[in-house]
Amino acid sequence: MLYRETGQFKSSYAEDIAIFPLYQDRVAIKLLLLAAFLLIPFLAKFQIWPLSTDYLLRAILIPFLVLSLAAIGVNVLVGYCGQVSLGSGAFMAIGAYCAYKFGTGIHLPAFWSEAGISIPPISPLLAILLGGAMSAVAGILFGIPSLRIKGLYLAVATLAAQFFFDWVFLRVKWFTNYTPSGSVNAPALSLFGYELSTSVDRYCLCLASVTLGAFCVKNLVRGNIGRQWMAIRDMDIAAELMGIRPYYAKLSAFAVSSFVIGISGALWGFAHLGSWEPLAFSIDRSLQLLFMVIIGGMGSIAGSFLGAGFILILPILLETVPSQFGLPVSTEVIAHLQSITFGGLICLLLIKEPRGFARLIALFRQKIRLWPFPH
Amino acid sequence: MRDATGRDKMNIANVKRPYRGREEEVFEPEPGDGARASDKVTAGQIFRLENIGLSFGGVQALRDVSFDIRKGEIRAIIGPNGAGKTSMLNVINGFYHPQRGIVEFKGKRRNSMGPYFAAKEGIARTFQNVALFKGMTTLDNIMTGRALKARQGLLSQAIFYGPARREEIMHREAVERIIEFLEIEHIRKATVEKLPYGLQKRVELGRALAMEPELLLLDEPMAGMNLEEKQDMCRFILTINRSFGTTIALIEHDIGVVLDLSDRIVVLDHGQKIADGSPQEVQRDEKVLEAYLGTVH
Amino acid sequence: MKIMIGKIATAIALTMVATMPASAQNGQFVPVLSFRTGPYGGTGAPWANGVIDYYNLVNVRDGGINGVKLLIEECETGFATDKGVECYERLKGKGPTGAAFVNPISTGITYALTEKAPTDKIPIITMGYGRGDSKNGAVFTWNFPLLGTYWTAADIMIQHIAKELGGEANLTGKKISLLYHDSPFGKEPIPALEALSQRYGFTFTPIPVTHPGVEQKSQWLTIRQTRPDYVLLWGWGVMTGTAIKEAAAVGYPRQKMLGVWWSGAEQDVAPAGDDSKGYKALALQHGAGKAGVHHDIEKYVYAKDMGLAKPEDVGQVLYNRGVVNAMLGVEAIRKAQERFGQKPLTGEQVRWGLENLKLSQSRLKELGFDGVLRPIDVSCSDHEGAREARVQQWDGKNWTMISDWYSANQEITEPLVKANSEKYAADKKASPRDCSKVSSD
Amino acid sequence: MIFIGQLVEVLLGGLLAGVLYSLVAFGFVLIYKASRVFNFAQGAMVLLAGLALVRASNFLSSSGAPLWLATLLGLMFAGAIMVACAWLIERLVLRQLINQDGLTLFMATIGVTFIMEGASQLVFGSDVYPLRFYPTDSWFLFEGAFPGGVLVNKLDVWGGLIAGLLVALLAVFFSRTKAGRALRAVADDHAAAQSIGIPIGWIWFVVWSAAGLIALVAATVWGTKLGVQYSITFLALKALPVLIIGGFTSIPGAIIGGLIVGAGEKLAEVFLGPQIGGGIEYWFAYVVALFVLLVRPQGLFGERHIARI
Repeated sequence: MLYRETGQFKSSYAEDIAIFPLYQDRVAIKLLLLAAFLLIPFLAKFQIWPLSTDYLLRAILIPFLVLSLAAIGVNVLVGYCGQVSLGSGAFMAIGAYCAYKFGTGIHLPAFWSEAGISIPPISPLLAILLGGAMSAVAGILFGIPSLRIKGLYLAVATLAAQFFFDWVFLRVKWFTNYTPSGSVNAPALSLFGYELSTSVDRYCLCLASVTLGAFCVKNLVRGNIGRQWMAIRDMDIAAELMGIRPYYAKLSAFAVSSFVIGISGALWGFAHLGSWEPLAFSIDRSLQLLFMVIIGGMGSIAGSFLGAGFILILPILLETVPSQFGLPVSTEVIAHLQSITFGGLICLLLIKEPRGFARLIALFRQKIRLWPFPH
Repeated sequence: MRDATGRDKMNIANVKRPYRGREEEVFEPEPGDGARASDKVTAGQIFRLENIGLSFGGVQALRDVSFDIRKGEIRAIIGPNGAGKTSMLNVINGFYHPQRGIVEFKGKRRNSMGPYFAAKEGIARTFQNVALFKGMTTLDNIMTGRALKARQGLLSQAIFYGPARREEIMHREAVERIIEFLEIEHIRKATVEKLPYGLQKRVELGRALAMEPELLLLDEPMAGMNLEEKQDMCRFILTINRSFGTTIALIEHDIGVVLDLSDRIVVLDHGQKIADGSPQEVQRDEKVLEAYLGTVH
Repeated sequence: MKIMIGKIATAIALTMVATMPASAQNGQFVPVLSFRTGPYGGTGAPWANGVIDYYNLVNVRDGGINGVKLLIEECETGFATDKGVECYERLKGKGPTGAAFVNPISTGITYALTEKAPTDKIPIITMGYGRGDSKNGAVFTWNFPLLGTYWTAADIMIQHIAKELGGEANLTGKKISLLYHDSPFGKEPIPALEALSQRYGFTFTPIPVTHPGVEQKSQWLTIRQTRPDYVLLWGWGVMTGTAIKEAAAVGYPRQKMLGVWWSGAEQDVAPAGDDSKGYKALALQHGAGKAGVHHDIEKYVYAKDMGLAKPEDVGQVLYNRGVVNAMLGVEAIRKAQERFGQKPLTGEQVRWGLENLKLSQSRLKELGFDGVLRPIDVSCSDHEGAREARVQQWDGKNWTMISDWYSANQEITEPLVKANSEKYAADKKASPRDCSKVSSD
Repeated sequence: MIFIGQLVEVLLGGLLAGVLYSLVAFGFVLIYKASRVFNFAQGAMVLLAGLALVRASNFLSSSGAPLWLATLLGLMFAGAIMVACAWLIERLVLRQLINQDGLTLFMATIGVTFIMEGASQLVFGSDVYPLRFYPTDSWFLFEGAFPGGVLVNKLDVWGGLIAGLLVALLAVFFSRTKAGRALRAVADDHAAAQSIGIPIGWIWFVVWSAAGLIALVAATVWGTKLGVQYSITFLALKALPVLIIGGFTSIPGAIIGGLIVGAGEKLAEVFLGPQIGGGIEYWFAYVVALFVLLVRPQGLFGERHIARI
């Protein structure tokens, strides 16, 4: 009864192409944003349960937000443009390390002068953006093969990016400012003179970036370029005959996707880990992100969030729950059971709804639209 | 011709009140409308193929074929299965690159042109077995036809509010006129893969029209349709041609339809042209009769 | 969209489970970050068994530390940094006073937690690993690389090689290669070894092995061609065993291989079987074998069937390392109780205990670590507390000590420590403590 | 002279090492041929097979059975496990996902990977289990010609022989046996195959069982090389470049790909690595693969498909 379209007439195309054409949805999203931007920081500030400890912020919400952003990026490429990539982790790494370099100051030795090129450290926020930009450039480069290679071959080919950059950031000491261990510490996360030290601050930074990112990507995918991506995904030959240039569509998808992923990588390093080594962006990360997109729903922004939540939180639950009920199970057994359950759920979900959560939600909405009358 | 606002006197997408007449009325051209039956004959070539030879590996798809398409006419390409009709269309809009021969479009001669270039130059087409973007709605499918007319960059699209939104709405209006013309309002928001075949064909036609083409290629537009679907499709084709002056080249198996619709017919058999001329001439041609129509009787 | 709300809600609801205080019961909470699965599970499990068995021993035998029971919770990190951080965040707040300290048992996790420790006020014990420069307590207030860092290890290894060669002089012109796990763990010793090579004039070549180290053919073909006089092995998990096998395959003498103390356990030599005979590795003070404490563990823990390891595995190298690790933590808490009272203590208070941890030979004897450990003396300026090690050799059945005690030569490591820790302080814009003014009463 | 010796040695070693990757790659190819499923679980299957084998034979020999018998029974036991596994996968996963798109199936196999890794270690333990199946020492050839001779590891040679044998067997299987021919039909077109009465479920079961047995063979080799342990699953990643170079659908391609990858990465590591810091073989294999794809998007021996409209 509550969720009805009837009586909501769109008198202009502007209204019809809005992100949330439905009144109820608009209210819902407003409430959600309110809760995210005001309620959670409030609870955290005054240490009110469930945010009495900052576990929820630091270990769940911040990673959730950052990985959601990454998932959105992957979704642009895989979900909207249909170019399967297993190299997302690498682009997170590029974002993180380039942001680190910009944030700590760059010195390039140059052949024409002793001094070389030096760029002083710049504000972390700017550094993060530049990290994203660098990642976008790399994305375009490694996207070029996609003009020729398709499907699973491309998927495997993208692993070249993954392993290559893993190696680069392990081996090229310049990227890690020559630290003996090759592990880097993010510079203090301050913007406009204000130091983002507490987890609430960092949470807000991540939340803002994710909201902005989701908004922009949504705009892209509902507009002309988004339609070009989907056209390429659904039938590239026909798309070309419609006057869509494959290289423009694909490379723009790679650029946008890796930009977003790069930003999320920089946030992962700066706002979440604080100190990291390349292993933090390994092939496992790439697979994890692909999972989020497929479980959440290809070609759905909301799906990216759902997928991220599911993939991130499920394992944690699976291992905390038994210990909470004081079951005398060794962590080893738990870990194995966890991996079994996780795999099982993945398969189950794929069998029940190959199009992921987003699809389930669409069906659910259909239902409640008609509720209580089935027709 | 086609500026940022996509204004183009000769196209449905910009005619404010689209023509919605029944079949017999169609033959009376609207005032201020360029295309008349009389000046069609004298109208110059818009497209010309000269001694086209096309082969895949050893297989000769087209052997030394030449023919032209005149501005504003409906040109039919017929022939038995495997005669090379679709290959011909693929050559025309640059999907296949012939090994021999010359392609001339709007006076520009070249050995072949890329699909993107062809589309940019104003050639649109539909496909033998529907090639819609399955995952997208009718609306989005037709909107993709406007891709070439989009002017806004990535950044402005990402921000959306402002120019990008204005452009989006402008294209939407154009597309809505096409939707109205093709009478598919009711499936506007439906995902195309679930639509019945006849409707899919219509959506595909809409997608081609959205490109505001000068030359429209239709590959078996009525395949697998029932009678009234065919009648509708005929009506659309005639309106597009007569009222909006779009040149049309079509492949069709239903000889009746072809004879009624087309101004001139070219007949292919085994990759060779065996006849070319008005419906009457072609009908009388022995070669055609034995090779093709003969089978009909 | 409303589904999103629902999801957030469930997410919170579900993770409440994790945020709820571990239990109302009074006690000192000691988290155990461990990895029993994944590529390094084989070597991670015995360590964790040792730690937890010792905690249980303290609870069962003495009823806790001066009556304060230890509340134990284990969390599986899988040796992955992000997972380790999640574990840490989950466990750090538990118990009445929060975590007493944390053993990251991974150099990567150590680096990540080093950033968080000062704000969370929880000391990090990295016994025999961690940041080489964190020995300097003036800068790294919260890090305790007890019993020696990798820089210490590197120096002692070179000392041993010098001894085998018959004097430091003979090091000149020798070729020494380092086969290392390509990660912070493996890279840590490189600066120290470079310094040493300059000092003693041997040529030093680092050879990386990509994680996890299942593929080393090309590395060993290189070694076979360059024929170094010694190969230092910085391996962990599958890498060590594979290295020994490849060495056997290319016919490189195992006697000329010297592993770090993380490459010297039963699990490392088992896969290679007889091929590992003669392979040498450092011993982080303790070796394999049993001492008084083990008899107590068997008597109080395994007799009550509370033991985690297989009874026959009690006394293995990594098991013992776990036991020692746990003991040092416990003694730090005991020390802190002397000052702050016999009640559950905060991480900050335990940090004081760690910084003032002193264990004499006699005290070690009481604790049942006679012959396992040597005296340890931690201070503000020295968070290692001891810099001694021996070399052990695998005779095909057992690890046997083949050397006397070495103690690291400060001349080499100290400048490194100074330089790196000061750089760190500068980057963090933190001002080091003045250790002369730090009270230790 | 020494250099040439080293070159030959590295080349030989590389080629043989590559063949060991091919052992793992065969499983991928077989399954992809028959079901167009990109089976990420191949690595986990090797682990499962290895664990089952080593644990069973250890148990038997410890309970007094002679070594040969213990090994034999162990092999049979492991084989049975793999077949049962194939049956379960076909029943519970593939059959449910019939005519889903490739990506979904790929994801499903990753799910299966998690299950297998968890279950196998839960049941058989997650320690390191040494396995002695082949000699691991080496021959030193042409010691006259080159100082120190050219090293060839016996284990690698065994691996090569076994790989060759497998290729022969599979060739026979595909061309001679009924199942093999049916399998080719299925590969070409599922629906058509079903329509002419080929039981697709059965074929898939056969194929996955075969892949399982190949995994067992690979496990004997790699288990001897590394000891049976979790890390064996990382082999899947080493086998991928082999696959895309050879083409997903070609058994001989898997061998050729293996040879190219093995030789390429080892030569690069030994001769190029030291200049740029070493540890390059992982990505080098993939970059080689990438360039092969740029020239032939379907791999060297993969089936070409022409775009039509």
